[in-house]
Amino acid sequence: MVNAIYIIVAALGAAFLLGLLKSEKRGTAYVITLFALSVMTWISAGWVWAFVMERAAPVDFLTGGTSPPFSINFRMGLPEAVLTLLASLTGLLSALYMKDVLCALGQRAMAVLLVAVMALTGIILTRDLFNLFVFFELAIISTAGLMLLSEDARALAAGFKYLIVSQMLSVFFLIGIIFAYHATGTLNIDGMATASLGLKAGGAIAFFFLFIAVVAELKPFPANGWGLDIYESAHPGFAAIFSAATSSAVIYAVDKLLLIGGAEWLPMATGIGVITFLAANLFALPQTNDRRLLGYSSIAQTGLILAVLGQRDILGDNVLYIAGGLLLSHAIAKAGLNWISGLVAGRELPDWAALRSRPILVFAFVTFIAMLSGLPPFPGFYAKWEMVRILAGEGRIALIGLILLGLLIEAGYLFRWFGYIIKREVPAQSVRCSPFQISAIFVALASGWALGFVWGELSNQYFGHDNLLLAIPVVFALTFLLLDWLPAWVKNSIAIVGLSLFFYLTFSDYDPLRMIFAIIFLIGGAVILLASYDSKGRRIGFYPATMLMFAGLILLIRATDTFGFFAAWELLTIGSYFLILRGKHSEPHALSYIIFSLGGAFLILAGFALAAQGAPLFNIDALAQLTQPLAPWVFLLLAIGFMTKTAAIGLHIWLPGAHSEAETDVSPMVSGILLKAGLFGLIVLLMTMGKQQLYGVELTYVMLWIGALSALLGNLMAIFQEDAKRLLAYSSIGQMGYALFGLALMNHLGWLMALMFVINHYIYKSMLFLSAGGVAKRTGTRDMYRMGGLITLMPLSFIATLIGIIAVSGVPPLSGFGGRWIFYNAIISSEYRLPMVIIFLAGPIAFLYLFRLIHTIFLGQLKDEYRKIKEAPFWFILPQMIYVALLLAFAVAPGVALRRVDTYLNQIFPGGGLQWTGTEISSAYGYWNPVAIMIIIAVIFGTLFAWLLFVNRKAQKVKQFNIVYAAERPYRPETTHFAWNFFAPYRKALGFLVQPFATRFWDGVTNTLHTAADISRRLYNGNGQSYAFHLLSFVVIAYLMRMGA
Amino acid sequence: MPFDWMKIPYSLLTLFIVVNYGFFLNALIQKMGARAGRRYGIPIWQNYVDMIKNYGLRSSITHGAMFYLGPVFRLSGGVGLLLFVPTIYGSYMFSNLSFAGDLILALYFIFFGTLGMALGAGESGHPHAAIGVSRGLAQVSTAELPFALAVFAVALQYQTLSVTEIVAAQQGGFLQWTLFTNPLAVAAAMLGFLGSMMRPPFDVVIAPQEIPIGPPTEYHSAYLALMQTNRAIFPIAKIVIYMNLFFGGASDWPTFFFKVFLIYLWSAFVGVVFPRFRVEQSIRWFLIWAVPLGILSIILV
Amino acid sequence: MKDELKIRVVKGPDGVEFEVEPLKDYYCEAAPTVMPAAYIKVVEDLFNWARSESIWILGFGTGCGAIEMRPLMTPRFDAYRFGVQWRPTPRQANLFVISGYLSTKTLKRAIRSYEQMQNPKYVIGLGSCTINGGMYWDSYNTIKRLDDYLPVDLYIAGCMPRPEALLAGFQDMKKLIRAGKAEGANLYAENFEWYKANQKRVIHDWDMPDYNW
Amino acid sequence: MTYIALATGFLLILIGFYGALTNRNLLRMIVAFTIANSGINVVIIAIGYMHGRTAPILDATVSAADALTRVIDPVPQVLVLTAIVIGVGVAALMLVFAYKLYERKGTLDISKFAELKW
Amino acid sequence: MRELHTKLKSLFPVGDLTEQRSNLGFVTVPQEHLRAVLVHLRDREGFTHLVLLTAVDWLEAGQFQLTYLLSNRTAGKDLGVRVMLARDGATMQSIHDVWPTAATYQRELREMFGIDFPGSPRLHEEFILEGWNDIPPYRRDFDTLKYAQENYSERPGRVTHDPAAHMKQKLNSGGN
Repeated sequence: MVNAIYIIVAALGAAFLLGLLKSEKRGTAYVITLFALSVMTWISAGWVWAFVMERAAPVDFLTGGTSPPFSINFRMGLPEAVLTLLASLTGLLSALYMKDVLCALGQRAMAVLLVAVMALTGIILTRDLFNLFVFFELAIISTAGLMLLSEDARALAAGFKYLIVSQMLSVFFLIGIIFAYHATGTLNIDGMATASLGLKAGGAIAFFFLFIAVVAELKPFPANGWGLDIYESAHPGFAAIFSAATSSAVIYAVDKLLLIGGAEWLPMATGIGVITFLAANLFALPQTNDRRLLGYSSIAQTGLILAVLGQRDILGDNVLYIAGGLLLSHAIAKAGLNWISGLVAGRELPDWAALRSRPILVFAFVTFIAMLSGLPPFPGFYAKWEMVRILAGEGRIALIGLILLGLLIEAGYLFRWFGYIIKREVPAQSVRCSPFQISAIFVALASGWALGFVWGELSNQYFGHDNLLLAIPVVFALTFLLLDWLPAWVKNSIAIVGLSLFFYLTFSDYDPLRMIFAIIFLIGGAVILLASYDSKGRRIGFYPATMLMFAGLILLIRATDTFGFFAAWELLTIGSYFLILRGKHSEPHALSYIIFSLGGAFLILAGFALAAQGAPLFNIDALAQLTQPLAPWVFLLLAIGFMTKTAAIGLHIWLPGAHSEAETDVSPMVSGILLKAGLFGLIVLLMTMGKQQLYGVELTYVMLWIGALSALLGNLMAIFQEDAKRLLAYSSIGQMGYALFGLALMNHLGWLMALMFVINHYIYKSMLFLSAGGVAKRTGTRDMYRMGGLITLMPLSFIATLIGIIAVSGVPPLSGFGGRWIFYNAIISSEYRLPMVIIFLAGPIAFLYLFRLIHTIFLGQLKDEYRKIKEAPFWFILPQMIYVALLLAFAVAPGVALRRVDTYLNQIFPGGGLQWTGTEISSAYGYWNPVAIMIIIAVIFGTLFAWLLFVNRKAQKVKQFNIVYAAERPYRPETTHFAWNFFAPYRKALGFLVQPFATRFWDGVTNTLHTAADISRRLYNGNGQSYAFHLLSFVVIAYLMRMGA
Repeated sequence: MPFDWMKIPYSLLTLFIVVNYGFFLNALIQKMGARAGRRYGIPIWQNYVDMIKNYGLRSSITHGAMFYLGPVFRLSGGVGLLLFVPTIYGSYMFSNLSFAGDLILALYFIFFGTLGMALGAGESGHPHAAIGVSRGLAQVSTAELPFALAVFAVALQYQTLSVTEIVAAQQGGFLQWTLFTNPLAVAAAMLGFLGSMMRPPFDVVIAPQEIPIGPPTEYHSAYLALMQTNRAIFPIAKIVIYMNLFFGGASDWPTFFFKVFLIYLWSAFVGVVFPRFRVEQSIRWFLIWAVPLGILSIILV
Repeated sequence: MKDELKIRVVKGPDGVEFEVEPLKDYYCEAAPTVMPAAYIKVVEDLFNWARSESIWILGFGTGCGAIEMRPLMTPRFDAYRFGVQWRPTPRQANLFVISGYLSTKTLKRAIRSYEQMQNPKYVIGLGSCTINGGMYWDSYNTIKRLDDYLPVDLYIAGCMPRPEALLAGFQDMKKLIRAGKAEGANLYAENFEWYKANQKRVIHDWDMPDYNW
Repeated sequence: MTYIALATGFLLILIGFYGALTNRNLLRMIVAFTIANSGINVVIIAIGYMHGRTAPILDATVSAADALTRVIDPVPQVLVLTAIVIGVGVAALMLVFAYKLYERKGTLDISKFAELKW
Repeated sequence: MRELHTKLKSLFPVGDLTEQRSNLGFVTVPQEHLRAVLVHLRDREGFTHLVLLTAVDWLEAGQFQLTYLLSNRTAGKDLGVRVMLARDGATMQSIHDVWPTAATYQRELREMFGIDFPGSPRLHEEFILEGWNDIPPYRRDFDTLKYAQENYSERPGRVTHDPAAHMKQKLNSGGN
């Protein structure tokens, strides 16, 4: 291997060489710079290769021919190798990226850049304290120098502020060094560590100064105003270095210092880190400037990593895996985002909509924010999982809470930003970029995915988890990224075949319970995808997102351990988020969806981590073995997490918008299929953990209430909607309430009913959404009162809706009735009475909105402008007709699906099941015979119909205004169609129940956060002196807290 | 279980008896209402005549398929409801088609006709029809609640959903009736009953002068005749459920006639005395007076 | 003609413009046909008996005579006992009592309501105004002979006739129906052209289809 | 003696910080930092000084053999040298900034350079 | 009433007061002052209610007389304000903004007398006469009998008696 010193030598040598060149020879200078950086990269890459592939041992490189403490030594180990690679590669790519700027500025700029990169590698490599200081100062000077060269006039001030702060820091640093030296007699870091600096006289204070000086370089809250200014005003290429490489190097320096300080300094690191993480994320919320936002995010991420370093006492060796994962994710993502920011002309966040003209950039962006938010399959996700798992195992719950809260806020503003990109108007100035710039971003993108793979492998190796990027469904989903150039119908066929094939290959794996979900997820998904044939063109981005969601879903039911389950959960969440975001006006709704979902996911994560008690691999079935006092808390966390997905009341506000604003074929997917994921989670939870008590409160009883209230309020809100898809969305809340109620009953029939609801709700809600979507497509509106009388023009859609509403309402002979019948039988055997009152009230209310749905769309008066519309497209109708057939079949023979489940449920709830004799189904209380019901009703209906046909054979068909109208006649269909505010009296009587309490509550939460952030970020008033003061107070406070503790 | 074909003629016999009794009872109740208003009232056969006349009308119009199907739904709902519940306790002949399902089937089948009718009325395109349906649905959503609670209380009390078994449990003297064993449930149910009979004070749905008879505004001729037939069957079918659940059922036809008459009389009695509620008033009324009774009944049972 | 009834150009959701002609598109244009009686005489007799015993009157008061109909529902006269009752919608009514003078404006509504009733349907002209104009014989705005415009089965003279007279009129109407002589609806269909010509002569702004189904 | 030097050093640092925090003029701030830098140099020297020993220069008077007992620790001296160099560099850079900032806005008041905030 | 008249007279060029009863009087005002008078009466004198607005056709004088009958509820007084209009091309300013109800009266007057009220809402919509094709029927030069005979078919056999002669004959013969 090449001596690591050559990394520094290469940079220094090249920098000197540049100084010798004439100023005209900029091209040559640029080539030299690139060459030097490439050499550095190559050397570090070689070392990484050596450590990873050949398992080489760390090597010390001595200078001056003697060993420390008499000389400075550099150490090259795996972390150093990776970090130097990171620093030099970032430098190289940024140099490529800044080609035009560098060539315009000349050799001086290139030399400074080289020095900067060299200084950073120096910080990483050196094991000598004073040398560290020197490299620090070099880094500072070169950073300031680069700021001097920035195009942005404001960068000057930023650079000066930086210098002020660094002057103060260097004072602290030097004081620390000299006292530490005085105490230990060595400047070598390892030497100091072995000499246990802290135990020496004045050692603690010396280390405090050292520590604080280095930590302050990480821009801890509140002493970080200067850092933000640099992020905001520096050239993005340089900001990438500053964010990715400098932070990483300094973090590593902190890590080295902590070696000296020992375990007693860890809490301080954690404290500073967490506070910084939270504060920076919070302050980022009201940010509108993209680069400043990136700055806040960078500060937050380094804070998080610092906090993780502070946990090394319990993380042990895993700290490399976790902090490394976070650090690399952060570095790559931030470098990439900063590079992208250079391509965008406007500095407001919505200006980034310009990226839409280049899908690859959008993909890069989303990759980067997924890395930052710790979403699978990126290293951050694995790191997050392991970190929370270990922290929970050690009982550091508060820390988990704070970290997850910060992550949620961060995901909030990042995804809001992504929403702007996808949804806002594309600004006039488009993206301008050179191939160099694109390639820099592309390298970041590729390394992001590669790292995802590496971390997956590591996770597999050390913790026994599966590598997500090797899971077949995920691979299948990602394949669509490569196939995105194909026309939509080809991709659609591939997707349908893929889903069906996967089911065919795996259907023997599932127990009857999972089988139901597998069929709904895979076959059901394939059926809904039939509707997607209607889309023309290429539909960029649709199929990767869809298939990612399906991958998540299928992995969810196949998961055996909590990690797999959680990973699947996050995958389906992101997939569905992208899907929902595709809707025309879905930006705010998709955002609230992802925030609620991630919030729920974090609760699940915390729950799983708490349950695992530190065990790296925790089987889901092992949840059953949990005992007091842990079990109810785990139950609570998981239940709330899952109920977020089923949109239980209070957590429901994301659903109506998300489901109704989604595209026509997406709505049935997210409603008919995705909601079932939450139910599946609950089923798994209840199956393993059963009833739990917390402070004497039966938690399933609470769920019963939540279910009942969801059913009631969901239905009640549905009847007041004017928007057809919104109505259906609220109805989903109600239906999920029923299912939740059934599960919470915790008896055999309750579960059977819930599963029946799962099947039924999939069929009829998908059908109704497709039908409503088809109508909306033809009429160009979703407002029901603007439609009317479409029955003659869209008879098939009408039939689908008719069958759908009969099924939803539970009227015999369709399958909804079976659900109601089991429901009644289930509640009789349960001892809970009061919640039933609520759910009884919910039942008839369903009729109200269902009638409104069919009446105001298909019946009543046809409007002028819709006189010529056609039936919904064939591809919308086809799945609807399949559903009609399914509903009828399921109505006649529910046993096909339920019988096996019924038997299976005996394992969980022995007894209390149904008797299946012939076509009759009976319970301990009652009986019904679906076939007989169907036949009887058909015969009665047919007879009467024939009779009426006979009597009325000469009926004159009349038109829509041939109605009695008190001897007058209608003039306009609009004023004759009674549709708007259909249930006005109901609003008068019970409208108080549908006050948007939940919406107000959550609005209040977000507004409070925003306002608090907006007020407190005024701390950063832009005055360099204030920043100096912040720094000083930070030091004083840190000192007081440290010494006080 | 092989199907017993004799069930069909037996059921038709039940249907025949009930239709006629329904026509008779409707007229009788109307007459009693007239007498309360010091009028002589209609001839007792008037409803037959009206029905024949409506079948005898020569012309008719149709607004479309659903308009056509509305009355069919309606009458199927009535007939089905009747046939899904055993009429005479202990009689094989008049157990009708109750083998197909239990109480829950009957309860949910009530909505079959209502829904179909509402759809048919909807297709007529008449705003009054829609207004009537809107009112009807709004009112029924709370009127059904006390009844559902009472039914549930009864089911809990007897631990069964089979109508026959519930009746069986009430045999052995009238003190065994649910009326006396669970008076709260019966009180709640009977208040709910008022709401489902389309009589004052809960007849704002068809408010004849305001929204000319609401949903059936456009119906006439044979459509109307079908609906009239249903008006003979449906109340009886409903009352049969009440009778079976709360009043010990009937083990022979005279008892049946008598009990049905008395239960029907209850709604007529209230109907001739009270003026009409607006929808929100009746919703509040049910929630304030009837629902608490129902809640009490299921808690105390 | 009202603006709402004129032909208008409408833009569909797909952006294509097309014409809507309200009178054509929103109203059925078919002419009424003669509806034959039941093929079997006994059946027709039964129906006629039923029709006579179940007279449903359209609750539409066209003139001052409407006041005279209300007492019929009261205990004093109680027309219900004769099978007579009022229906609020023409679809379900069989008998149209033109209760007094008809201004041309009301005539239009009366025609519309009459045409919305189902065959067989009957018309009774109540009071002298319907017979020959009565005290409005020289009015610029009321018609003077109802049977020019609608097929009247029976006139009840008087100004105004008392409710008793109306009851008597109903009894006569019953006889007519039972005898199969009340075929006004078919008469109207047969002489449709003539009736329409008469109607259009006095209704100057004829802005509805010829037959209001 | 050492303590006097130490105290002087710290006093200089504090004076420097005080000056930097209270003066809005860029040049005064730079001067203040230079004072603080001098202070830190004094501190380093003071700490590194060993009473009664001589400078770590190996020549005729001090041979390599008895250097260990006669000279003071050379490392702090080296540190100070380096620190001075770096300090000069930074001060020069700050002056460049001050110059450029003045060029841009015609003022040296640091509170006027607050476009970047929040 | 007289006080009111005196007061009005001091403010507007109103004509003499015709006192029907102690609490009902009529004054005539020039057309151009009507609005001011009405507003004054409404806002200052408490005549808040427009009871009716009607017209009389003085064919011989070639004038229409409009009567705005106002009522002071609290004082129990009614005051009719009369305006004389030229019959040819009769036009009057609308007061629908003073009393919204006036719009309906004006619509009726337009239809029955042919008096125009520019600016009055829905003025030209048909009110009672649908499809009217003759001169407005309340004008005295409109011959209603002739119109009826021309337009509405008559049942033969109708006899018309002069009421006075007929009743005399009837009474005499009855008296015998």
